[in-house]
Amino acid sequence: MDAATLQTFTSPVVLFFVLGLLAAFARSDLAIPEAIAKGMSLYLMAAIGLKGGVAVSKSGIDSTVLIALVLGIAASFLMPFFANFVLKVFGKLGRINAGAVAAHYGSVSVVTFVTAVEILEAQNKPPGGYMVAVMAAMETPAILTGLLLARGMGSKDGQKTSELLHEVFFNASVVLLLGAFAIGIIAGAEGFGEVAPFFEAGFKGVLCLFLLDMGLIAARRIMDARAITWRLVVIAIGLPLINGTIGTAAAVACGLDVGSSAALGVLCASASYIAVPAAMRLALPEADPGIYLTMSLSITFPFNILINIGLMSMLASALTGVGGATP
Amino acid sequence: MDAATLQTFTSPVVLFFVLGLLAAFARSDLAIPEAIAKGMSLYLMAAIGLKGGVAVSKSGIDSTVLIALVLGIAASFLMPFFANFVLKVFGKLGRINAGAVAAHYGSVSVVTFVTAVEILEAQNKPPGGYMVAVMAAMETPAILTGLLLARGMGSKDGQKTSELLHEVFFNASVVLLLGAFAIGIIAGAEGFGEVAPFFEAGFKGVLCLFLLDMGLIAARRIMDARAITWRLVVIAIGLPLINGTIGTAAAVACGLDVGSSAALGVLCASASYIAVPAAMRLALPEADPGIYLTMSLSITFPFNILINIGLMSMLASALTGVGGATP
Amino acid sequence: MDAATLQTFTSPVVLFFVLGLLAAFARSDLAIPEAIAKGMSLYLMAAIGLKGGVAVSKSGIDSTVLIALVLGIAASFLMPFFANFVLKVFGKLGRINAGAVAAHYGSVSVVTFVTAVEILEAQNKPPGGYMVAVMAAMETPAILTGLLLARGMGSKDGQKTSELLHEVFFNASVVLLLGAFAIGIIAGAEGFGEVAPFFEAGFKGVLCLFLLDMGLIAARRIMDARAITWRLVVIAIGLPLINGTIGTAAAVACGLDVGSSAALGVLCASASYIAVPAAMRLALPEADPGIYLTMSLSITFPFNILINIGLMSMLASALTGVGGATP
Amino acid sequence: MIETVVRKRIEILTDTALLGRVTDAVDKVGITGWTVVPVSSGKGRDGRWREERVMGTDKVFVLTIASQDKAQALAEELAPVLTKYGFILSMWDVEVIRGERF
Amino acid sequence: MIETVVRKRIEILTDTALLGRVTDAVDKVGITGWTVVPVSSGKGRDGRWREERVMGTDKVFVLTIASQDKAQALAEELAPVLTKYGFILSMWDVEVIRGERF
Amino acid sequence: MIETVVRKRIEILTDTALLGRVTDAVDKVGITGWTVVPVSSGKGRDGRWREERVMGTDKVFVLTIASQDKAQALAEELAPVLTKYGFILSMWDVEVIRGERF
Ligand SMILES: Nc1ncnc2c1ncn2[C@@H]1O[C@H](COP(=O)(O)O)[C@@H](O)[C@H]1O
Ligand SMILES: Nc1ncnc2c1ncn2[C@@H]1O[C@H](COP(=O)(O)O)[C@@H](O)[C@H]1O
Ligand SMILES: Nc1ncnc2c1ncn2[C@@H]1O[C@H](COP(=O)(O)O)[C@@H](O)[C@H]1O
Ligand code: NA
Ligand code: NA
Ligand code: NA
Repeated sequence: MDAATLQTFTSPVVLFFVLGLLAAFARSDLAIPEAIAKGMSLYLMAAIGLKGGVAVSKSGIDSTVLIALVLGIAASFLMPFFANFVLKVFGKLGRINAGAVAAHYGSVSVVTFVTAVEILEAQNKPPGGYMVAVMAAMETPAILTGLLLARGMGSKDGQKTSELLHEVFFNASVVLLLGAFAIGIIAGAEGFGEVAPFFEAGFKGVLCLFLLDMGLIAARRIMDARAITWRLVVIAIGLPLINGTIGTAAAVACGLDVGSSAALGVLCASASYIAVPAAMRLALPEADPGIYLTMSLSITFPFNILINIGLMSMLASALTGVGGATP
Repeated sequence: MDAATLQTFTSPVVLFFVLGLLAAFARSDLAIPEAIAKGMSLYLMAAIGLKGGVAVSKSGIDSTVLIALVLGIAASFLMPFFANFVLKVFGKLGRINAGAVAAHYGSVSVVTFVTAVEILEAQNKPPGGYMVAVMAAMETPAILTGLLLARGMGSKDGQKTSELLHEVFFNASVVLLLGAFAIGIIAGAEGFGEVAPFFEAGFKGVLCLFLLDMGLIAARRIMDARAITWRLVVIAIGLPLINGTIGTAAAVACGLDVGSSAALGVLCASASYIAVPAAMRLALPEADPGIYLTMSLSITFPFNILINIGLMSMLASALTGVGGATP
Repeated sequence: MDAATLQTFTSPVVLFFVLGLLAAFARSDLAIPEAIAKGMSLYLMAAIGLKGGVAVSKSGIDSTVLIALVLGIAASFLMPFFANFVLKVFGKLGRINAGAVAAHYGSVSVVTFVTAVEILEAQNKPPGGYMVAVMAAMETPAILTGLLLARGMGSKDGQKTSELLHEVFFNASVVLLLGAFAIGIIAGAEGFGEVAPFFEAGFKGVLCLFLLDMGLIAARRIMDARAITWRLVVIAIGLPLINGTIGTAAAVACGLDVGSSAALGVLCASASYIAVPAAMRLALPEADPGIYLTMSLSITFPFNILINIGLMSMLASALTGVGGATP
Repeated sequence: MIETVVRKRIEILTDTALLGRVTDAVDKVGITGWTVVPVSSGKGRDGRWREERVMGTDKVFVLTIASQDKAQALAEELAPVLTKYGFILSMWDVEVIRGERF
Repeated sequence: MIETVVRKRIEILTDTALLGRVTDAVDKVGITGWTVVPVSSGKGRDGRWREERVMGTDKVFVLTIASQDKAQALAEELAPVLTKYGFILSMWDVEVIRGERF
Repeated sequence: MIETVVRKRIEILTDTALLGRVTDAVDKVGITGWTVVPVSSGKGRDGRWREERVMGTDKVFVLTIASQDKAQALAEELAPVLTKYGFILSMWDVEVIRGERF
């Protein structure tokens, strides 16, 4: 375990997540009010969007940005096929549940990405600002693939589909991320300067408290879980490893820098637990949230935060030959 | 459109408001929890009160301050008469609704003022710190005039009137604004220094998120609105122009500096959507919130934020001959 | 009244508390949403825990720390006996209520401690970082003594006792304080640096708003109070004076520095109004919250914030011969 | 078997700003207690409302359990306000344990 | 004495994300209004849920008062969605003042 | 026409800290689910309370729908706690759709 990995476990951000896990396992009544948690999640999305936009306003949009976008969208569309196959064959899930879970693994987790950015920056491998746009673009394609897999080609009611598409493209996180990203581009570094004390200086601290809450929620959910088999646990750890490795490797092959490659790997590895569950509840009410939420939130999310981000970072360094830790 | 006006549209504060409007019009489910919105509004009032108090503790209280106070209170008392006339004759509202709406336009909007201060400061025309006290003093007189207009001289039940007066003078925003203002005066610059990182550095960022929420609420309300005619839309844009122009001109005539004159204009132009609706609901339950809230919140408020603050700033510069943009 | 005491009344932190008291007495409708208040209290505990841990990571753990811990735990265990005696004999309370109130006075108030730290630091008498651990350790022993006094030795149902012990040792504030303290030790000054803008710069401002809320709650409760006699008022002021004096003197005698001695005095003087009420409601449902909450929250808490912290600070200076105000 | 008695459960939808008037009426007719439940949005003749808490025009439910007589007295007491402010009052029979306290 | 009339009080537990479908149905059958009450946690066949608001999978109660006929029409209207999404609908008779408005 | 069956709707006001005891009782008597609704303030024999969430002494409503038998069993199960902690339990008949699940 090298210095960079160790650093992960002395970072307050990760330690607060561990505290949340431990407190919930010890059955402490520690809890963060929902309104506060919701507020923090909006803050984090606005801040990451803004920062990404400001970064792009400096660097401009070049072919790398387009390549990363295409790569991310393709991954989000295609990853659910593989996940669906594994979930059915090895995980022994039915068609509906397999499709629903697959959608989660094709989509992304904003908080996992945000935590990865913090860790990569601390290792001197900052991802490009445009990765925020890549993240936003990756949220929704997987939902379409997942539904296709779960319901087959012939969707019955067309009216409901347009409702769903609207819900998916204008869902709160996509709108806020892309909106803040656009504001960052328009306002630029100068305009951002005015609000930087709020959106930049407070960022890591808010992330600490938010991860504390995520730790509490993740651990409480797994203690209540009933529908989870050992096969599903294996998949919830195996998929982020495989998807992450493929994503990182593809990004390096396409010429992205080390930080952006690791970040794309983390995006591929991460599983949604906000946008996709809400969409699945609407479109696939027969699917069991006890399966898809527990897998993505209680197993994959902690695994990514505690271990997989570090692995993707090392992998990207190894593949690009650029170690960030010693500048 | 000069550079200063353009600057308005690259300021993150205004851009987040626009994002809120757009997101709501696109029927996104983006929403800020009420507790968070309420918390932000308390924060903004405490911060603006404190900053005003600290500024006055430096500058002291002189005749200008008294003139501005008298001007503001007189405006709040008198503006509803004109508004009431227009609302009845041109707007075709009945006595009760006209009186209720008039009260809103005589009173002030804290957030409009706060946004104006930010924009004026960015244009190097900072208003005097005492304007916070002027704002607090302007909140309530209009309520009395509005009730007089709606109910006629002979108010029936005296007991209820004393209840209303108490409600009006000790309402949350008056108490918090004036309380924080007093704390600012007592604590002075030195005492404020301790809490400045919270109340000063975070201010613009919080304002961004608060205006995002205001944009969402304003746009959603107008999409649901049913009682609004084109005549009322014209009034909701015309009144802030007229009231604002008179206010700015009167302030310049009384010798206020350019920033304070523009700020007084904005106060006259703004319409309350917190203190007055609550008071009207108590005192004039027959009046229709679908009219007064929609006009003040969904038409006048956006118009002031996006256009009218800039106009008042230009007007004050033209009248005083002092342009702030090039220092 | 010397300069240091006067300073208390020009500090925004204390002034916001006074504003809360006044607003509630004037029956203003000013109120802070519960979710925000809860969020601020979690923030304050995380921040004070972190800062204490970082301080200990610098200073290391020596015999002074152990002495302070032993002193605090002993005080928490023993103080309820004296309080119980006074409450029965002078206060004329029955066994159950006397035991319940005694538990509150043996335990501690986190916000009183936090305010004391701010005031002591402003007087150049910063308490040691380890005092956070002392505070956390003092929260629970008094609960056990209080129950013993209220119920006698032979507790009926063993199963419920283990439930209570779990509740008491894993209650939210103990877990968060000690958890953040541990994170502070692990992350050290370097790790803390990343999150300092959030947890350090914002601290005093959040404390202002939190004390505003506490002022509102304390004053509203006393206006509704019915079960409070003048004898109980005398005790609610006398006990913090006596406990605080003994605590400060004992700390000085054991060789603690001036700031830590004053802080230990404040801890002894303070009465819990979070952890203990919740535990009493579980374990002694027959006890009257109208007595214990009103005494601790509405009388002792304001007395400590406004007067007693200053007294303990002066006492500690007098006893150690070290005045902090003139460095 | 536990004994239950029949009481009225009364539910009043009121503006938060006017909560005090409703609870004063509950106290006045001698009902022992009441409980307030938050409300998050709604629609009536004036159209839809939501998130009005920022504007201070939101609503709450006041729930109280009382004997038939006191329930009737409360309805009488509140009738003028109900009509004036457009509150909603509904009531129905419920079985309660420890009926002596209501 | 105040006059009361008997109406149905209907209570529907629904996903927050599907609130619009329920209130559309209420509007469609011609009921004058409805009120939404927040829900903080629960347990059903899928196990326990709480704090799902962050995940957008939380629930709310929709309350509405209507005549017997309209209540029945609403139940018919919602029946397919209820079964599909596992909502809960219950209703009972209540006495209301100002009954003409419902 | 949609078929409805009659069930009991039970409503229990409890301290938040003791919610677990109530829901354990619900589970124990074999009721399929329950829903928790937040409460913001109230008044009882001990006087008024509000904003006690900061102090951890606030309350919630637990709502559950069950057959007559299970409702009675729940009342018996909770009776001792009710008296000890001053909770309130009330219940009444409601019509439900999809009655087989309760
Ligand atoms: N008659 C009542 N109707 C509704 N809620 C009540 C009633 N009496 C008491 N409560 C509620 O029950 C809580 C405890 O009441 P008590 O046990 O009398 O202190 C109060 O704080 C109220 O929230
Ligand atoms: N039929 C109804 N059922 C339940 N709540 C209603 C009903 N009608 C109105 N409301 C509620 O009462 C409030 C005021 O209604 P109104 O007086 O018609 O404007 C609305 O905003 C709703 O929250
Ligand atoms: N018997 C019941 N009484 C009250 N609420 C229930 C009951 N059963 C289920 N619920 C609520 O309905 C939701 C969905 O239940 P289910 O469809 O069984 O998963 C649960 O999460 C509970 O909030
Ligand atoms: Na993914
Ligand atoms: Na105005
Ligand atoms: Na103590």
